[in-house]
Amino acid sequence: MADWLQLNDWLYDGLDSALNTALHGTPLADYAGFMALVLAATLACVSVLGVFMMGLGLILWIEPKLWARMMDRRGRTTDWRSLWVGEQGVTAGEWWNKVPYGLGRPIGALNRWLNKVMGNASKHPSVERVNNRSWHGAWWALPGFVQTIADGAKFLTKEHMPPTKADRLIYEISPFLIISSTVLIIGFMPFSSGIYAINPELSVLFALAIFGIAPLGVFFAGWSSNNKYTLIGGIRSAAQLTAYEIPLLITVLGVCVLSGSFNFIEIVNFQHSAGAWNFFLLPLGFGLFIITMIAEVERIPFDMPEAEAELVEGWWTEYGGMRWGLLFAAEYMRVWAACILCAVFFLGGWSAPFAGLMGNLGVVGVVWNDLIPGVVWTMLKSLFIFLIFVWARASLPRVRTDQILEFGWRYLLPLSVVQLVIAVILRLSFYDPAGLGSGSAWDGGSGFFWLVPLVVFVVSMAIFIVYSIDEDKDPPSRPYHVHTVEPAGTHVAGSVGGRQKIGNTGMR
Amino acid sequence: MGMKISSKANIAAAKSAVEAIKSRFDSVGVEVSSAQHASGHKRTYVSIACPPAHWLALAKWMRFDGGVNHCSMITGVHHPEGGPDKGWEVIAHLMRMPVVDQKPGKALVHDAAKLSGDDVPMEYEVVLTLPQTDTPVVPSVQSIWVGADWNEKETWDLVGIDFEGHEYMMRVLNPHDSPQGFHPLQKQHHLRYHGHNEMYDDAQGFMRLPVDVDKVK
Amino acid sequence: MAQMWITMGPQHPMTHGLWTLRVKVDGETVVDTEPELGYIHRGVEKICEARDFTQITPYCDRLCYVSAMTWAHSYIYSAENLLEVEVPERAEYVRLIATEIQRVTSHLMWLGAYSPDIGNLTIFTWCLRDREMFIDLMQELGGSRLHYNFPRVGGVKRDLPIGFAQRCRAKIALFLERLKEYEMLLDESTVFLVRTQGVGLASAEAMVNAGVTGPNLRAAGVNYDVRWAHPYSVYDELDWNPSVEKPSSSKGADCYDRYRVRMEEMVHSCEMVLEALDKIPGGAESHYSPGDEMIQSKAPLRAPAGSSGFHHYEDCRGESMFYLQGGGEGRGKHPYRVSIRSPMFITIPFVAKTMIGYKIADIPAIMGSFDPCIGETDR
Amino acid sequence: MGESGQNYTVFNSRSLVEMVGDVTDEAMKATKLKDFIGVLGGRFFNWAQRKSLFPLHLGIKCCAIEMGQTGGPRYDTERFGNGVFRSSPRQCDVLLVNGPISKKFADPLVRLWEQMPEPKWCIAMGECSISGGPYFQSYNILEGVDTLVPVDVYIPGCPPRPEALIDGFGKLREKIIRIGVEPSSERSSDTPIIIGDD
Repeated sequence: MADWLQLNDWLYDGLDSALNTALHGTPLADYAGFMALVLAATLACVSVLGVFMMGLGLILWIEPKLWARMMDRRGRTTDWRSLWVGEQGVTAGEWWNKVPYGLGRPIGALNRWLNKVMGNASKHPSVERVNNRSWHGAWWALPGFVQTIADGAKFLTKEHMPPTKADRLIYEISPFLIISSTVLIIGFMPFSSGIYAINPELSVLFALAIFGIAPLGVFFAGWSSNNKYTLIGGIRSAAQLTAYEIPLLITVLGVCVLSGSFNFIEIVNFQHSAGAWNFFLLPLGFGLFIITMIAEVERIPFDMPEAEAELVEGWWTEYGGMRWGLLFAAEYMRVWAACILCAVFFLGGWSAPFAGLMGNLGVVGVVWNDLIPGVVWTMLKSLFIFLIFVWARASLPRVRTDQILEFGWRYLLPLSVVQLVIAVILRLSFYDPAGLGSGSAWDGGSGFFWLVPLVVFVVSMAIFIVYSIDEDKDPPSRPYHVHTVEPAGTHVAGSVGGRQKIGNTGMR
Repeated sequence: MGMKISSKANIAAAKSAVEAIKSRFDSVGVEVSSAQHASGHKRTYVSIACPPAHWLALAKWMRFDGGVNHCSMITGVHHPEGGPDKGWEVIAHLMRMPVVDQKPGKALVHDAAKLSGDDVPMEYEVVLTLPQTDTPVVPSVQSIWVGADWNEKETWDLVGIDFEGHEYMMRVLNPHDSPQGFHPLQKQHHLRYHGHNEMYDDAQGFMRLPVDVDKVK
Repeated sequence: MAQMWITMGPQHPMTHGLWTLRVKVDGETVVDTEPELGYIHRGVEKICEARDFTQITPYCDRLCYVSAMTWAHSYIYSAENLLEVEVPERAEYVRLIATEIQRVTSHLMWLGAYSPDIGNLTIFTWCLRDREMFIDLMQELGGSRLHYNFPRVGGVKRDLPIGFAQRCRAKIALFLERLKEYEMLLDESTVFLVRTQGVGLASAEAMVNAGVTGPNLRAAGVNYDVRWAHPYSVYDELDWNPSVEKPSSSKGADCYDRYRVRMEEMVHSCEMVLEALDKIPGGAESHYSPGDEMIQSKAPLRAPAGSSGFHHYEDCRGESMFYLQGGGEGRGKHPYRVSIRSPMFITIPFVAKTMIGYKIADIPAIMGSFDPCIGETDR
Repeated sequence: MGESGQNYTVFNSRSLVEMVGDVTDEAMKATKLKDFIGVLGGRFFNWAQRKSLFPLHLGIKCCAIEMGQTGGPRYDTERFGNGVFRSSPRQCDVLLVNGPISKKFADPLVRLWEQMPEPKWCIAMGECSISGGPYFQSYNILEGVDTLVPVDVYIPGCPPRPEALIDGFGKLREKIIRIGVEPSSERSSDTPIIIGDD
């Protein structure tokens, strides 16, 4: 599975030879190898973070735009041009004259040229306020992409207002607990066989362990903000994330059992060389992973911890300014990390889809399988998974907290154990190690290519459809999912005895 | 054609309701009559003038025997120049609604034309007049119709007519720390710029200004 | 377990408008509640005592700002009872068309505000999109988007504009298609059913005793509607019966029933408008100039002292009512006393008590299903 | 010499941070680097702030319905960056007052205004919030929000049409260009700075 873009190796070899030749003969010569290693590692980390942040910028644009389009709205149209177009013709005047040493003149010239070419003075209409409502910006100006940058930068200029009686130490620490653990996950996620920050033997264990730290920070944030809403939000978050951590880990265990290793790169290599993606071998696992990941990153329908309806903003009500900005970015980083994990586990990471079919198309096959680097495939698959996340957010309401926990413990946990058993059976009985190299490990010796994944996929789809058909035409009297301490409805509403005095509510 | 209670059924129902109340309460000075709306379909309704002392008895009878199960509204009116025996007025609007609890999966669909007897919906207007007094008091029907609960609170809050026997009487619309005797709908209070030009008539210092009020915006 | 009071304060995403719900919570379960109203109490009843009978209509528009047309008509029918005015047939039809379009708009605003309470924000924007269609229709009648000042004592301000019937039929046809989209997104989503079924049970008799009427009552299985119980306007000449929903539990209607009742009511209102456009005397295509005796009859300006008039009216949220006493200042041109019955002022304390026993996450689901409108509550 | 009555200075990390801060500030002022970064950075953060004005999720009366309609498909304010309605005042920049302010809501409104982080603005939307509107004679309504909170933009109308609300936000953006995004305590002169004219 040689992907031509081996970034890590290039970096190391290039720096190694450069430093050796440069430091040859100087006292530092024998340290050249070590310095090359350090420099290569940092550059690899920077490139991996760069790819991740580019993806993050993309999803922060795609989510609001796609959701707005589903809502029949135009969505964001702020584009680069708004930097020099100002407001409806009102601009900040010749502000560059204030830059010392006359260094502002080139900026002024650039501003004038940009306004002439595509700004106030040009024929390209910028986004007017009201009169051309239907116009939503030229495509090449990436309408809406810049909005996330504007939101992010705005948080920097906001005043930091911690609540007076908050537990200041934990109030300050918990956002960084969440943000740092989220950024740390990127270190273990490979984007291609040659692009990764670090590739330890058990990288899956590392990644999921770090993924589980953030709920602790969420609970601390909720508790320390000295606000009843955030307290309830924090407790809900703690309960929900523990309820969904276990099915998630068991599902991932199933994948690792099937692929035979705890290393991301080996899992992907196994999927490629064995000839079938885990999606086809463990469709139940794919479904479980998506559901538990939506719950892990607290998105609708598992949105209870920050349910705007009753908890104002949930656990981050008391955070404003840059702390809230970073928490907001951290939430989307966790979503993006979840999408990449899903792509790597189930959709065969950086291996091109339909490799076999496209392979025998001559030039197109060569471009498809070899010329397109693995990173592009990983990103495309992650974006596809992200569309599922946004689709779920746009169409489903929130599930109540006790129903989330009930669903997690009573349905997902047994299902994930069943999925683990399926993985073990597939690995032991149907897997043929001889065909590993030639991509025919799953054809069951009959030569019919990947017989097993096809059968597994068809069987599980059939089971799913059979279960989802609702036999009884008129449904029984509606199911009740309300389990309350005091049976609901027993309180005779409006009975005069009800206490209606203002009482101890601290009214003025 | 649509759902329609014939005016004949309406008049018959009103007459029977008036007879029932008259037979029970005539001796006690409760005048009952069936009046008619002035415009539209000219529906007849039962109009009762009841001395405040008998209001509780009348209410209990109407609720449990007359089938009047809905208290629509209780209004208080202040008549400073209404002569010695008409200082305050409490008007209660009640309704008889053919509503019964339903079993799950069942719905009671009335056919307007075939309704008869006590099932015909009927409007009641009970007028209680109080003499000129500084402390108007009327017995409370909170325990009979739950709907009357917040109506009475609002009437005391805005007009100042007290309801004896009303639990947890509190201000519901005006701020909780309005001055003690301040009931705005009494006629001695005027609208601003209508014979009363003071900006706000209470100096409780509601207007706590924010800390950055002097800063440049 | 420690119980604590939570103040869901005046500014809170759950409360549509400004009011406070103090909730005593034991863990996630609601133990006791206390509503606190009066945050936008404007003293409309006091101001109306210094206004003429025609000047009061704009104040009644601004009572419940989501269904301005129904509230203005509720006042006008009471004023006509006070001033003893006959209303021409065509004016009654125009009024019916205006109020039923407003009822659909009000229910759309309810659905748009209710679905974000449960978590689905897409429906909010869909409802606003379809609400714009009906706002355009009423803008043709009343002139502005939200408050129309359309009815007059004795008739209506102006007749249906030319081409109104054709536009109205087209928009209603499109809306009935879009209603299927809403039902696809809500009724077929198990999460919505799980959040609304069996939640917020209120039985029919308890509701009537507590003064709750309208769609909330019809959800409990009885088709009681003021439009046929105390008939006014021309509802009895249209082939119409109120939407009623079979209650899902012996303890009464739950949030899902109230949702179903309002969805049906929207369809019934649309059909009523289409039928009224066909049956309107003088034809929907003709247009009479304002003040024409076909759409407005002469009305006296003054009411004698001691005269009174009241009228029960079916508002989108329940039974609204105005009680007027004549003979105020200006030799009777102003009313002596205006008393307004707001259905939600009575319903909110009742709903606050029905929440006891449910979870915190059910509070917005239950309160939102009763469609609170705080403008009319605080008057 | 530290606190009064002490003849020794307490040396801790905070004073170190402040001392280093002052030294670098002086150095940058001397080499005019502070102006260079200040002007460029000022313009960028000014652009960022005015392109993402989060209004508070506060619905008082009828103008709130028009505010909702403005967020709808036909008038979509999210196109201009102010479509995100946050419910917590900590995360908002604009207090959009859209209804009459009664005495009961006076104190909560002031508390909301104080809870908002500093570069904050207030828009009075509709007649009721500008001057009490049709209820100016009422015993319970304050005549305008500016009796309580300093208001930046007034949007007349009862209720103002969605185009007027969008234009109101536009006026606020023009004002932000002029007066900048520094917190009001740092704004030196009380006359708004007209950049480029001097």
